[in-house]
Amino acid sequence: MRTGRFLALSFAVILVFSSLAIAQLKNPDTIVIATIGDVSTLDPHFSYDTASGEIIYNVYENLIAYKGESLTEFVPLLATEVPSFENGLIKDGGKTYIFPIRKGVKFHNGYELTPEDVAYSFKRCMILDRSGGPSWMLLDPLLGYESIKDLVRDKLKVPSWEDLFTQDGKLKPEYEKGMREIYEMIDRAVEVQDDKVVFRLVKPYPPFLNILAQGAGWSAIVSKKWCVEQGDWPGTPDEWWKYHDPQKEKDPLYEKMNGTGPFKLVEWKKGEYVKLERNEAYWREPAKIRQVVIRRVDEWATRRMLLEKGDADAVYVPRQYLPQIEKMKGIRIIRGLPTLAIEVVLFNFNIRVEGNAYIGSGKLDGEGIPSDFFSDVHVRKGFCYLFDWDTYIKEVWNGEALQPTGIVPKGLLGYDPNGPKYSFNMEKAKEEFMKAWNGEVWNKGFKFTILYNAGNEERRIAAEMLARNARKLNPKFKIEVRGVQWSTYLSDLTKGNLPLFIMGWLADYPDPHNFVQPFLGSKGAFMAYQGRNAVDLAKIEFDPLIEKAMEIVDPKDREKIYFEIQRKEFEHAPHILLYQAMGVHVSRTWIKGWYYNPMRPGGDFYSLYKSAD
Amino acid sequence: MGFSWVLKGLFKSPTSVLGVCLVLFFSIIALFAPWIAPPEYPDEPYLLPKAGWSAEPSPPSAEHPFGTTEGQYDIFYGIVWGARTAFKVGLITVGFSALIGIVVGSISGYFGGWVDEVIMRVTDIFMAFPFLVAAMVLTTILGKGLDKIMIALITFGWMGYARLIRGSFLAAKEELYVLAAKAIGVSDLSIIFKHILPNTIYPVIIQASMSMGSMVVSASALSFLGIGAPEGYADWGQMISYARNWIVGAPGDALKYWYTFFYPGGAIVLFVLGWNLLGDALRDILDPKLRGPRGAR
Amino acid sequence: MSRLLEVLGLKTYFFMEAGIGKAVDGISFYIDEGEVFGLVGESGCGKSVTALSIMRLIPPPGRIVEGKVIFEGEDLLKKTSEEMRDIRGKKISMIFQEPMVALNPVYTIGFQIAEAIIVHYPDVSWDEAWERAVKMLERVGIPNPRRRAEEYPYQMSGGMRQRAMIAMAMINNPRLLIADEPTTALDVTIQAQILELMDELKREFKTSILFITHDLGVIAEVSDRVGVMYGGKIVEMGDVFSIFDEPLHPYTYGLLSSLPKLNEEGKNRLYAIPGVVPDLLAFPEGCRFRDRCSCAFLKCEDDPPMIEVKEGHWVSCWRYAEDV
Amino acid sequence: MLAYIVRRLLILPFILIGVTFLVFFMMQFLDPVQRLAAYIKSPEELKNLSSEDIERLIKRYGLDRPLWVQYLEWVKKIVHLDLGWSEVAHQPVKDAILSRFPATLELALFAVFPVIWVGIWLGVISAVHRDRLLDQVIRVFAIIGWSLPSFVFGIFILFILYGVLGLFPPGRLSLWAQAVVSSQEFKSYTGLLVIDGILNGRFDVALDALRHLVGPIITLSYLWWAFILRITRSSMLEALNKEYITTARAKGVPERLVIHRHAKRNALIPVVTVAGMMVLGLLGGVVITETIFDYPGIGRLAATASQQLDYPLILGITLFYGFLLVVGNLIVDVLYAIIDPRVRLE
Repeated sequence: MRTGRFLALSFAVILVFSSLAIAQLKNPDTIVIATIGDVSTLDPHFSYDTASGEIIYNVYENLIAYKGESLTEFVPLLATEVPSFENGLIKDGGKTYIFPIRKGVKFHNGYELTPEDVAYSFKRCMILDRSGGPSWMLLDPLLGYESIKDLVRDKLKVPSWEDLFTQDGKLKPEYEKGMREIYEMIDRAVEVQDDKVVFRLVKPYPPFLNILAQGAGWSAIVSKKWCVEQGDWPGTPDEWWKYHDPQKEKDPLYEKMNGTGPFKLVEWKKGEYVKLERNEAYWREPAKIRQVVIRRVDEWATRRMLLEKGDADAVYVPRQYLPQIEKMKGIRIIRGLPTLAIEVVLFNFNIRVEGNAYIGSGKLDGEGIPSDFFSDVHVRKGFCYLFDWDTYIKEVWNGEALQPTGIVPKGLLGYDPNGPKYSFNMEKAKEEFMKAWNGEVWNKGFKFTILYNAGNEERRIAAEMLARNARKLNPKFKIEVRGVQWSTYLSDLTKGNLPLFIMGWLADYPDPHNFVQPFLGSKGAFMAYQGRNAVDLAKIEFDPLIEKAMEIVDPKDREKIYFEIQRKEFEHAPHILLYQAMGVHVSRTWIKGWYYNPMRPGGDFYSLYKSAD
Repeated sequence: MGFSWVLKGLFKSPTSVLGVCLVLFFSIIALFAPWIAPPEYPDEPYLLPKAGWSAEPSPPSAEHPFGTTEGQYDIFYGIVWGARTAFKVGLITVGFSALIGIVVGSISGYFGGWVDEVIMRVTDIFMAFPFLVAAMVLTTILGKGLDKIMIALITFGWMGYARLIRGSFLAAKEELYVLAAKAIGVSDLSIIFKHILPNTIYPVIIQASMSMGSMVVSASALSFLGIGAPEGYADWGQMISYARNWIVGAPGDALKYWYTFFYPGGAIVLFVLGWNLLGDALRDILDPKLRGPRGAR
Repeated sequence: MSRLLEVLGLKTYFFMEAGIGKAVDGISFYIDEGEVFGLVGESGCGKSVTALSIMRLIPPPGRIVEGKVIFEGEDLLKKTSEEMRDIRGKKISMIFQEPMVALNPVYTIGFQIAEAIIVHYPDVSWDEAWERAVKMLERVGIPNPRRRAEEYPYQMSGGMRQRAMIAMAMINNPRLLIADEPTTALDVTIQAQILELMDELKREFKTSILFITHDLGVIAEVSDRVGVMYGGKIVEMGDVFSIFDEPLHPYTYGLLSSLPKLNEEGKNRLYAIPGVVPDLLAFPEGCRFRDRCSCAFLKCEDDPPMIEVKEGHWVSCWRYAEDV
Repeated sequence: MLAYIVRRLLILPFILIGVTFLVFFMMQFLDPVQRLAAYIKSPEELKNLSSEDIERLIKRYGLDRPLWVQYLEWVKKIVHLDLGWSEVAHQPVKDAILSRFPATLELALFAVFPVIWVGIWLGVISAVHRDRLLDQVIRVFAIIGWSLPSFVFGIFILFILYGVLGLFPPGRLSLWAQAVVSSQEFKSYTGLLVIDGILNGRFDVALDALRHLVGPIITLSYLWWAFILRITRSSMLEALNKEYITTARAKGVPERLVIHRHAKRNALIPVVTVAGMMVLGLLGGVVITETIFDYPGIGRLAATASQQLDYPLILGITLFYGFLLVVGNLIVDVLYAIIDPRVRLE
């Protein structure tokens, strides 16, 4: 019986102490954010994801930034002026950009910012150019190639980057000269002139200022001296190739930060939280908030309770759970925020056949589909008519998403609110399927599998909707929807096994080119997965228009071309445009000063402060 | 120890009666699932019918007596067919683990010597994995699907039986009846099957009935972690994972979505409880060490 | 000599699912001060249950349903459990057949003996109790008792353990010692030593002994009087000489005939009682031995009365009933 | 005894080799691109990745080499105590494990106490009252706990303790306490925050750490009680049937002491093994409880590692657990010998 008494006693003690800990406005000078994002690196030139971008945005700074909520107006940051044709800082028909550099700005470690640091930063980003990284945004306008590897392959006539080196990783002597020439190209592209930095583009590039304003990393300014101290590229042509495409964890800036921004990195507790602290020596007013903690909490129920108790000031809320917090006291929900992201179902025009378990028999015999099943435009259109946008957006998104009218999302130049779009129509779908493959599809039916990576609800439901509607249209249309591990999905996607797959795209910079190129350009990010026939189609139908649109400076003229591209997109239906979601921001009402900019990766902590209502 | 004697023992205490009833109850549901909840497409009966696309669960109604989960899967249908899934997972994993365990343990225990040494060290290796983590790794590698879960659970679930059988063997080997059988030249296999196994099988039966529950829980844990049954499959673990994000309810109405959690949670708890009570009762009946003095039960 | 213990009509039944097991079914006997009373019978005849009934240590589902156990003039069955506890180990103590399992394996011998003192005399300090334990060990003939007291039961031989067991039982100088097959598990030579030790102690401490065994040879050696048990009843009782010289009950007779006799040159085959002791639930009505008895007759279907054939020599058999 | 310890330790490398080889063997079911999933963790990371880049990454991490080569490479690094890099944890595998182990250890230490103590307590009561109402109630109570999946009960407890009562938050420390702990003045002696807090004289920190432990402890306790309880009960029943119990009663030992001194001590011997297994299980990380309570321990790490197939980390954790298991079992054996004098000389 003694045990029982002791237990009761100790429980009572704990109860008393814990009830003391409840307070109203918690942590008045700290902002706590609970989210699911996994920060993957702190090197601004390596990072290409929003979770890392949010940290980088608040610690590092760019030359310029977006002005408040605008996507077209800029304010100077580490530059003292935003270049324009009017002030003469953009010259040569848009091929030269000049930035006067601010004086008296200090990095967090006390080093002073110099124009040399600015030039070093951009060159470092270009040289680093990691596989799958963001450096292409600088390389394309400044060097005319999307990657250093492409450039080297083209200039030095080698089949691949690896061929430049001997077994033990040394550069083969015959390439030494060529590599130095390539460095000179990089070096010439960004140059220091007195207290200015000059960018020389190979062609006019309408979104160039957007690229420099994007705060997620690639245009962030680092301290050259500090980087060199960390063992990074010394800023010389010697062996620059050693600093190209580093392994993430061997990158000297992987977990260290030294920016000029309003916050300093205190601690990155891997997988748990990142803690930032106010930079008291900031060149503007120091931030109002002393500390920011970004916690990773994967479990929604836990995040919700943290928010409810005020232990977190803002949390990530998956769309489907919004009803749970709508009536919560002290919570602000801001809806309908336009995002520059679009979700698309892509058809694979040439499905790989060998060892592919997802296309049944591999023949059009009712028990499978042939490799080029989706090469027939009527099949593609048939599927487009099978998707029920109204129900999907109403039920899955609570109405907070748009049906796209083309690949260019709302909010960007080239968005055509009156453009043609597909709608859910079983009759028309039947019509198209009856035309497809000379009527064989309708008579024999088909069977295949749609994969989605497990855990992604929106994609699952979209796939299920297609499958269930198809079966309703014709019982011989059998589609299995299967959630798989990401590893399986990745492998089958890259092998070309998936008959159709769902992908999303988030803008790197707010320009239609950033949507048209990846989805419709023959060299776009997704065409490779859509098969040879799709690439051929893009080459003929889309490439000429896409190139033309980038050579024109006048927005009106550009818009017309983008309208035309999207009409062709409707006609050929290379994909089903699922939705453009509206963003939601959820925070405690005691958080003040929040504003929205769709291009910003996460919060701008400099603007935030806390006060009770 | 006759069968009827075991039966009699089972109806001795109220808890074991409860266990038997629960197991019987779920057996009936599983057996008559096609009549209790007729499937929409008879060719894929385990696919949960979907009443809509909305994320928010809807409360019990005439059409959906237990309500629907997130994504509008019918809970009643899921509970009924999930009983089949549970039996399938439980019986297959337990059956195969026990079978492998018996074979391995018999070989190890009967032959002894270096055979025993090697087999026991291999067993040690398998036991050196944390069970759930090992099953997770293997399921992730094999891919989503009930069959994959079962393979993973069997792969890391047989060692207990092997050790049990081996231990009984070592004890039984010294018994006179085995020595006698050996002495008159009975073959190894027939000694194992006719003389030793029947005398060592009781602990295995106890262990098996106890692990029915834990295997089903492990399988649902994998589903809960998102690497288990395929999407929309009638599986209690998956249904709980559908409820996972709704259990906290809405502000001011903490129990708003109670049905998403209550029915699948209740089903799995009762199912496991049934087997555990049954196992417990069997243990009391069959384990001689626990029997009271002078057959006092 | 005065009566130390008198058992009157004791019935101890086991209430099991399959029925009621009448392990002890109305037995009566007495033990005088300084006397050794032997209780003999095959295993399962109720000897041990009788002993445990006197101690009131019958485990469930067993229960004493009837009778009296008068010890020093008071009925033990009417004592409260706390009073009874104080009698156990102090006035009546017990030793068991298998000292290996009867001694707690995780405590030292010294501890277990000293504990027997402390539970009855809480005022005695542990050191003092320990000293007495060591002395007692020495008294029961354990060499090097101080070291032995620190040892665990498994470190001792069977004979040593039984000596330790006896030391534990005798430590509080009890009036009655119940010895339940104390020598059965021991080698014959050790057996003799233990019996001798018990005999010495009996004289020294003036303790009465209830000696339970199935071994007639041992009974003959130690007892003053003997009771023969079969199927939960005492079938014959008397002083050791009359029992051995003129056994009256067919069962006693059978038991004695099954003893090998050295003086008959071992030529005759040993006599064996036909059949086996039946299960506790399967005894026949009436005389319980009648199924195995060679001279059973119709009357044996009724319960036989206890008949005093000679002074102090009782038998429960219809053959000696006067009216037959 | 010493020989026994040495013999068991000699088995250790064998187990570790076997365990890790088994992991490598399992990885053979994957093709190189699937193995790459540990490095390309989401569709978003595919954004600008060409198939050529994918080939390059596969080469870089040596994912296309044959099993033996990969294994030997790995072993070579292990010899230099280099467990490799974990992409999931964003840090070297060794650091990832070592930084989370104290959290798991702390949870295990605090959970073990109530689990074993209460489990034994209830088990003894249950055995003493065998088949009576109290026994039935305790057993049903325990068996319900045993039947509750941790993901059902854990969420429920979190909901009650934090969601409804607002008392015991998830995580390991409150913000202010985290700031204290990561400050310069706070010295880390053990990595166990409750103990470190006390050693630093910051009782508020210790209390805060304790507060965060309540939820996981209650969850674990209820789920594991049954485990200890049933073994205690059955070995207690066995002990109570032993003749030495009759001996003790026959010498007049009061019933309380008969149970707690004579029967319990003997009954606890098998409990030690089970409790040892339980502690090892807890130290290996409690995947689901840690996930639900957002507790940064080994279990959550293992869950993420296996879901994302971060095989260097999986290998590291298996190695760690194998080591723990062998050494832990050894300690249990030694403890066993201390409790049961019969084992000592063998």
